[in-house]
Parts: sequence; C-alpha cells; structure tokens
Amino acid sequence: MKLSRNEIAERLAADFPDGAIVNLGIGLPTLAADYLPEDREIILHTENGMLGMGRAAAEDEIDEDLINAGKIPVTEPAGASYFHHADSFAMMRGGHIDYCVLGGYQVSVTGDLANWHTGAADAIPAVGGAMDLAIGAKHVYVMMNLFTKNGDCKIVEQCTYPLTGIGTVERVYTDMALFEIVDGQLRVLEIFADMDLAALQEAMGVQLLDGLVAA
Amino acid sequence: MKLSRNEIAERLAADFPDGAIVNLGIGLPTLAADYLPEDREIILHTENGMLGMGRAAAEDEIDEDLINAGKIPVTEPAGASYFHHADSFAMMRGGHIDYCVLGGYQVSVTGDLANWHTGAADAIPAVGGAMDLAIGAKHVYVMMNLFTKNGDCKIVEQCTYPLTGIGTVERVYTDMALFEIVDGQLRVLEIFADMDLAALQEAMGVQLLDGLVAA
Amino acid sequence: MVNKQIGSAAEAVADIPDGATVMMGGFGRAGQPVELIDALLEHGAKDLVVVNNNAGNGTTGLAALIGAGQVRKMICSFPRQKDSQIFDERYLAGDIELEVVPQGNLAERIRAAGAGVGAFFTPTGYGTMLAEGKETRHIDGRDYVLEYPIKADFALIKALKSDRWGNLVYRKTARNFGPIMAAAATTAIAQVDDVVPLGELDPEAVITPGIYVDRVLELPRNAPAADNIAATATAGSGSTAATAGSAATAGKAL
Amino acid sequence: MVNKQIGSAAEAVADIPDGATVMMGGFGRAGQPVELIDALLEHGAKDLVVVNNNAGNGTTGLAALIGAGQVRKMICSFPRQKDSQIFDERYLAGDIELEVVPQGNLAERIRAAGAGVGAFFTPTGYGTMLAEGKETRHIDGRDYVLEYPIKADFALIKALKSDRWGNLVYRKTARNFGPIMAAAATTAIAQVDDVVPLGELDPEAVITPGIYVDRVLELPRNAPAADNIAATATAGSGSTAATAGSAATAGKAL
Repeated sequence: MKLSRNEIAERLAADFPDGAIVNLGIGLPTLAADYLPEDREIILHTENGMLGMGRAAAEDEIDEDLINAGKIPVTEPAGASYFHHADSFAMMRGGHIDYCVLGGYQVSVTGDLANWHTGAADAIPAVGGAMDLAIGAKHVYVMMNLFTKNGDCKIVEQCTYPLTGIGTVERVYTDMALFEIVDGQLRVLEIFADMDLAALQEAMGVQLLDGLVAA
Repeated sequence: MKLSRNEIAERLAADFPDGAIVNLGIGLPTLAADYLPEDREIILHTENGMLGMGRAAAEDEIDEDLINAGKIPVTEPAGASYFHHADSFAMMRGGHIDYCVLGGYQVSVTGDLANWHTGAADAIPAVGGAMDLAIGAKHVYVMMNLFTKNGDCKIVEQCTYPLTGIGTVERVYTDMALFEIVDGQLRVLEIFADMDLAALQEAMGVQLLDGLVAA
Repeated sequence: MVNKQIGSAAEAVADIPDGATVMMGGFGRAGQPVELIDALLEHGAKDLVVVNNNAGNGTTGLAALIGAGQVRKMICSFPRQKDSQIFDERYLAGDIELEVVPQGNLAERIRAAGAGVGAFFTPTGYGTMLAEGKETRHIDGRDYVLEYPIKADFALIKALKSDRWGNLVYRKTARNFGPIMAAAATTAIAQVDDVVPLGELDPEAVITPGIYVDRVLELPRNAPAADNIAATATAGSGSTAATAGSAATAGKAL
Repeated sequence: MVNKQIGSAAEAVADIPDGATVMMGGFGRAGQPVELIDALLEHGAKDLVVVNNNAGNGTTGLAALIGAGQVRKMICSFPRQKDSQIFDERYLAGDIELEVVPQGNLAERIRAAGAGVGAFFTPTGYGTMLAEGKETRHIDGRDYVLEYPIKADFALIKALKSDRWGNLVYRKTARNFGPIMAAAATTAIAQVDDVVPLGELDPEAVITPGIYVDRVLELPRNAPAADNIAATATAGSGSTAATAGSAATAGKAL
C-alpha cells in the first residue's frame, strides 16, 4: 500500500505545530493547505507578498489582485498582511519562515535538493523562488513520490540533476515512507508501503538508519 | 557687510527649484525651512522616516511621535508619508534626494567635507546621518560661516579634521560669499561681503576661480 | 507645483529609447501594467533589456513585445511556463538572451539598486549552477554568493491609487515588485486606478513615497460601463484608453 | 491558537540573560519603548550590548541602564548629545565600549541581519575614519566599504497597535527603527498602545508582519485618568503599569 498524493499531504500537514509559519511550494506541496489541522493556527506565507494567506478562492471570491505563488486566486482571512517582493524574500532568507515544503526531483542522503532543472540541454531553466525557499526556511521538507515513473529512486547518494540547495532538506514525505535527514544521515521514521526496512533499503539502494517508532 | 545666519538660509532656499526634494541637516541648515519660496513646492525629507515634512509645530500642535532629525516637533502636511529607518537611508544612499544641506567644520577646494568630529583626543565621536547625507544626495550643499571665530578660513586646501565625505560638496553658502565646486575646482559665484575677488582670495588663502555674474 | 500625472500611456512611454533597460511589475496578472506594456509595444522601442519575474504569457503584453522582436534580453526568475511559448521559441532559436535569477536574489538585486548598495552577499543559489563563476565567501558559518544591483532606465508598474506627488498605495498581492522597481529605475511610470487629491492617501499606508515616481497614468479599473467599453476597444493602443481615463477625472480637484 | 500578548513588562524581559545583545527602538522619544527599558533596568541583566541610535539621554531609560553599569558596549550613530552625560562619563572613564556607525549603515546592517544578507558594500563612510581597517571595493565607478549585519538576541520596540499575531502598525515618525529591529532580533518584544482583535488592522497598512514579533505588551497611552496615574506611579517598575494595561482590555474579544 502506498499513500496517495492527498494522503502524503495529510500526513505532512499533521506535523505542523500550532502557530507554525509555513510556505507551501507550488505544485504538489500546495495540497497540504487542504489538510491543515483545524485545531491549530497555521499561518501561510506566499512568496508574492502575503502572510496569513487563506484557502483557494471560490468562484465568486476570485480577485485578480489576490493570488498565491502558483497564481491561483486565494482569500484574505483575518490577520493577513501584505508586503513587497524584497520584504517577502527577506522573510525567507532571514530564516523567519518555520517550514517550507518543496517538490523534488532528487534528494541526496545528505539533504541536497534538486528540484528546478532536469539538466537537459534544451530545457529552459526556470528557478522561481525554489532556491530562496531551500536555503531560507528553518525546516525544509520535501514532498514527492519515492520513485520516478521509470522506477528510479529519487533519494540518492548524490544528486545528478542540477542542485537547488545544499544540505538543506530535513524531512522527505513520500508515498512509501517518511524520512529524516540529520547530520548528513538518512533515517526512516515511518514506512507506509507494505515492506520492512530491509526491503525498503534494498529497493532504494541507499543506506538507511532505523528511526521507526515501535507501534 | 556679511550675511546673517538667516540671510544665508534665505539665499540658499532661493536656489531650490519647484518640486525639489530636500534634506536639511540639523543645526544651521534647518533655518532654510523658514525661507522656502512660497510659489514653489519643496518637499522635505527627514532621516527619521518622513517625506513631505511640515514646518515646526506650534505649541498646541506638538506630538511626540512627529519630530524631525533634530528631534524638534514638526507638522504633517498633505502628501506626507512615513517609512522606517532602512527605507529612509536607502532613499539617501540610492541618490533619490535632490538636495541636502549640511553644516561644515571644513570644506576642501575639491569638495571634501569635515563636519562630524574635531579630531580632539577626548572628543566622543558622533556621526548621526551626516556621512549618509554627504554621499547620498544628488546635490550636496554646505551652509556655514566662512571663517571660524579664531579667524581661520573653513574652505581649505585639505581638511585637517576627520572627513565626512570625499569630493562630495557642490556648493558652499557662507556669510561672505557663495562658492561652487566643479571638477575639483573652487569658483566664487557671488560675493556678499564688501570686498572684491582678489581681496577674498587673499583672506581665504586658497585659489579662487571667477564665477561672478556681472550685475 | 508638482503634478506627475500624464495624459496617456503613449505619452508615458514615448521617451523610452532603443536599448533601454525596462523593469515591469507584476506577478501573474496581479500588478501587471498591461496598458503601459501595450503602449511600449506600439511605441516600438527595440533592443530592450526587460526585467520581470516571468518572460511573458500567452500572446499579449510582454509576450507580444518579445514576439515583436523588441526584447534583446530577459532578466527573470521563471521564464518557462505553460503559456510562455513565444519566449520559448525565441530562446530556443537563439534570438533572445536570458539571465535566470533566483526570485529572491532578483528582488534583492532590484532593491539594492534603489538603495545604493554596491553589492551584497546572499546565501541563495550558493553551490548551484546559477552561482557558477560568481564570487563566494564564507561568513559566520554560512556560504554566500556576491550579487550586484539591477538598475533600470525605466520601470513600468501598476498601483491602486496615487496623488499628484506620485505617492502610491497598492492592492493585495498586486504590490509585489512595484515598490522596489520604482526605486531602482531612473524613471518610474505608474499606472493607477485612481489619482486622488493630495492629502487623501493615509501617510501611514503609502508604500511607495512619491520620491520614486516620475509619471502617473490614471486608468480607472472600475469605470462606468461606457468607459470600460472605450478602454477595451482601444486595448493595444493605450493612448485612447488613457485619454478616456483622464477625462473621467478632469473635474477633480487635485 | 497564537496569542503573543504578555501580561507585564517584567515578564516580557525576564529571560534576557547577561551578555545579551539588545536592540532598542526609538529616535528621541518617538518610538522609545520606555517601559520595557525600565523593566530591563529592574531585571538587572548585565554585560549587555545595546544597539540604539543614541546612547541615552538625561537620567532615565537607556541612560539609567548605562548608569547602573548594565551595558558593556553601545553600538549607535550619535552618542554625544547635550544630555548624554551619563554615557559621556562612563565612556571617558573607559567603562563602556563604543562602536559608532553612520546612521544609514546602522539601519542597513540591522536590516541585513533580518534579511539574511551576509554582508554588503555601502558607499557611506568610505575614506573616513569610520571605515578604517574595513574592506573596500571599487564597483561601477564608485567606492564602497564592506559592512556586516548587526543581529540581536532581543529587540525592545514600541508600536501603536498590535493584534494577537503580533502584526504591528506604527504612528508617524515613531516607526523609525522598529520594523528593522524586530526582524533582526531572535526575540522581538513590542509594547503597544492597543491590542486589537485579529482582523481589525488593515492588511495593507501592517508594517511589521507578526512573523517578526514574539511578545506584545499592551500599555495604553491614552488610558483614562485613573490608569494614567497608575502607570505614572509605577514608572520604573513596569510590571504594575502593564497589569493595569492588560486589565483595561481584559473584556475585549481577541
């Protein structure tokens, strides 16, 4: 059994503590916004200049001046504030965002992240705010499937794609397991797939430390 | 005949064009605020975070949250805006202020300015915003008496006091004459004192170019 | 008396020369100075260096400018998008230069230009291909890359309201690059929904003080139906729409 | 639920340890967090490095803190004033260190700390004794000095209003160093006239987003006469005044 995209998002969202300030990267990570625990106040930051961002706007709430980093219309809840782009990225670079969640092409066992460029010769490079988020948040989480469609493990000894940030990823939430990287060591915290640690390690082809909590 | 402090301020204020954005340094330069031509809009900047600053506050207008760089209560006219200290000095450093007027201990013939420190061993150094203004404004004007009480000329070949800025002064408004420094050359534009160029040059002891406009 | 209001988009951009560096505000549609960009297209200046977060979407605005061959180089963070086909084509054909900058470095470099900072050390991008060849330094336990300011000759931005001094307030996430681009450009041109009398903007809420703004063009967003039709009918020309906008406010005491 | 409001000035500063670097907002009286400074005096933390524009005036506030021997070093732009006698005396006796920084470099170094900038080249001070021994560089026709961020463990600032998230609005020139100090400190403590319900502050006019603020202390400025007397009577202790402040708003729905 593997987790669906929504289930990964839900598992991830459960880990934000009350009061956490969180930036959800465009694409897959945005899903986590739908699963924020209702008994906690999670404050969302969006790179295009808003703190306390609301949920996606309903049809009749759409306002072209109020969008998230993925350019999707959102809402303005109580407590929101706006600021310009330099202030918004100062917030990241200055280490004020508690958590950011990014998608990933590859994560290395020491926490390097590659998520912006396939390295293909004819690819047009486009980085957006990924590198700023990767180095800026206090806790950088990655959310992705563990294997590519071709069956390649996306957690690797060393990234082969161009890097986004070095030694920055702290946790990787995947469809098959949850990983933590501490002091350059990769540890499994939970396995969702129907396999044990040894089988997971063999499938992945990288050294795994046991961080599983006995059920 | 020499100009009084108020007359220097009036002569200086007459040179700001309509729409000029001006920072008047604390002390003597602040006097110019009283002589701004009424038919022109001169917009005052104060380093402590206000653009479009008003005149000194009357007794019943005093508000401790509304002061100028000299900590004197001022007023808030229409068109004013507030900003924090980093934004205020970015405005200077970025070259957005049209004119700043500073007091001076010494100005060199090439436009160096000394106005913050006597160099005395037991003096406590205090610079404030002087160095930022000296390098930041598009046009840096100095307003001072030409001679010290001891009779030393304050326009000198080379400053002996510690510098505030290098090659930055464009005009010097004094009680005896108005000077301009262009391309490292000192030129007299007007003489207020009852003497001719040769006499002024002899009194000052520095080389003067003739920039006097025939009356 | 200071009055920065200008009558039409065409007039606002008329002196942008070939070879100019032009910043354009906006993140997606929010804050995009559509009519000013359209006017620049019509004006025809060539060989432009354009600074924007993206490299044009669809077939209008910046995309149209690129399509018309007016842009020599793009400086942006995120050129490749679903609908960036005009840029993509030009780029892959080698017809346009591209400098990709991480978005926060882009913003900070623009900010540095306005703030008179000569260069700064940023941790963003360190060790990546976007920092290749750049000076690096280890400071206080962290690795940094040295980045330089991005200045512009002109900035085209959009705000909500202005007064005749050019003080600007923005609206929601449409603020984005506007304030820093206005400060980084020699000449900043703002299109606004509404020019209000001096003193009507809250001094505590002015985001871009007028010192940074050179020209203000009023183009009412929520104008009465008749005006809206006029504005739509002339989209692309800019100047007529702008005239309509000015006419709508001609009676105001500024 | 996030609620950053704290009950008293004493509580707000209770964990400031000896040796801490403490930023204090204010330019003259405007924006000076008087009660928080008084509480720090009473708290008694020693060996402090204090960052402020000045080095204390008269015999209260920062001057009193210096007089009590709690400050090891001042980082400021303008220590010497007509009424800075307490600092002057200590300094001339060699009892306190002084780092004089041009005011704009001070502001930009504080801003850099909050913005994660490792260092920056500034033209201010180049060629002067305040740049002696510092790295310089010629960039694009101008000379610059390399300056480093000033970080703090704590910032004590004053604002007009807050909500329970710590969003702040300021008032007139009392804004000054508040926003940048809040961002540069690990723990930012703001005293405000009024804590209002979440959603009551205009999101366009919030100057310091709550992300930068850790503790909010309500001390009504224009409280009814009775409260004013209480606040005045306890000036210097801080905690009782603060309790009065909290009581005044206890009935509010936050």
